[in-house]
Amino acid sequence: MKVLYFSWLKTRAGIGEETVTPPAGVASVGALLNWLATRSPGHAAALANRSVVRVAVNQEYATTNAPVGPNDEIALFPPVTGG
Amino acid sequence: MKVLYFSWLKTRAGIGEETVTPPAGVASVGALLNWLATRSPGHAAALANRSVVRVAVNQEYATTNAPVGPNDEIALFPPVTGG
Amino acid sequence: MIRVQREDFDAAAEAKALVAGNHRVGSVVTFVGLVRGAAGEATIGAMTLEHYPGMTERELAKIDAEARARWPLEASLIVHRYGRLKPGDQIVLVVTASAHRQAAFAANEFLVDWLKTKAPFWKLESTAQGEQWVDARAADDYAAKRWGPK
Amino acid sequence: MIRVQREDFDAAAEAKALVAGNHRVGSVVTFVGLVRGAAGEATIGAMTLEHYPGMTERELAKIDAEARARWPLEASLIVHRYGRLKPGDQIVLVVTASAHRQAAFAANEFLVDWLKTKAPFWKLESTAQGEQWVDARAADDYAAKRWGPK
Repeated sequence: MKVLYFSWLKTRAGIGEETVTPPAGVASVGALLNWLATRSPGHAAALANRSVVRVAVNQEYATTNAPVGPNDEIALFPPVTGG
Repeated sequence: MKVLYFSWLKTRAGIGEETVTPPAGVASVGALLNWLATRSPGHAAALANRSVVRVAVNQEYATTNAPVGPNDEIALFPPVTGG
Repeated sequence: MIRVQREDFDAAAEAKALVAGNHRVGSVVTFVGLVRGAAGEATIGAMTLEHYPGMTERELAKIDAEARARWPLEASLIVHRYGRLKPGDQIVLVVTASAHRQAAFAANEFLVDWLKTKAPFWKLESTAQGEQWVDARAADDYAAKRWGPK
Repeated sequence: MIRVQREDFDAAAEAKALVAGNHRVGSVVTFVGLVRGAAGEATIGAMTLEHYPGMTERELAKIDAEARARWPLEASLIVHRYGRLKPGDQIVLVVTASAHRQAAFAANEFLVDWLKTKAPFWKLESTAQGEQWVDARAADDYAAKRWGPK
């Protein structure tokens, strides 16, 4: 599973992209965020305030209960500020 | 007094601009239109339907009861269609 | 700023010159009106725009001042052409620039709505059936009225 | 049509190419977003736009398709830049073309509102006080919501 971090989530997590293999029980976006937060203090800081973390699964916006699997590309980022 | 005609009022009146000297009693826009309509069949045709005749006195929109005098520039035209 | 001219205009060059060096501008909205190629069933060969020199400039300046009074604009520009035009030709340019997009969009729509009902221009369409003065559209009066009294 | 690019764009050339030869178009509305020179009290030296390659294009294409479904557009274009920009630089271009101005204006505002809340771009401002990621504006969410659910 590939995980991408953008904007200040990347800065806080200290990493822009990583390939992870979470335990078998981690099958939803919410469960994945909980698990990722345990990987380092930076990850924990990046994911501390879930209300400002947006998630995309395979480049589509996804909610907390959306399923995730080994071949998915998961992206985590704050609310967008383009335009 | 200078009178200008635009768009189809000019076509119907058969004239684009004329200098006129109406009788002394013709002192308002409405009275002027009534008097102008008597000048020729073309003038009468141009002014037959007053609801589609707009008037400007000295290049400002004016209503029927606005005063007019010898030194004024009066313009008569249909509703505008620019833009 | 307003301008009435026979010549064509370069919309981007006008917009760029209007905001050059003003770093408070975050949004620039540009409206360009073009001559369409058909009027109902009839194909338009050409379009002639008559206007009332002098009054046209006064009306456009008043409309422009009204927009500047209603919205916090950094800059605004109206350029309206007259004379003979062909389908696809540019007729009118309205540019509004503001720190935020809401003001730029609203002021631009206001200017276009108002100039269509206030500025003394008249369109004469030439088709295979002859020449025809374009009738004012009730929809334009309606669009202008939603902004309230001027 | 949508495009995501590092390079600058020529708004008028883009608009002109978009409607060239289409004589059904009567109104072309263009929005250009520029980098402003100040953020509150701080002077902005530069602005870096990060984005999510792949998802950005997908989201812009979806927004564009939604606008085409809601309004009778003859053409539409979104060009969004990324990378390092300076105050006064162009960030985003939205062009909408229609027979009538109401559709062109409404679709353009819709596109700008939606791309500001949907397209995965993030602004990093560089000021004398250092670098700062720009916070999302509640006003942008509010502006997007008035168009109803996507």
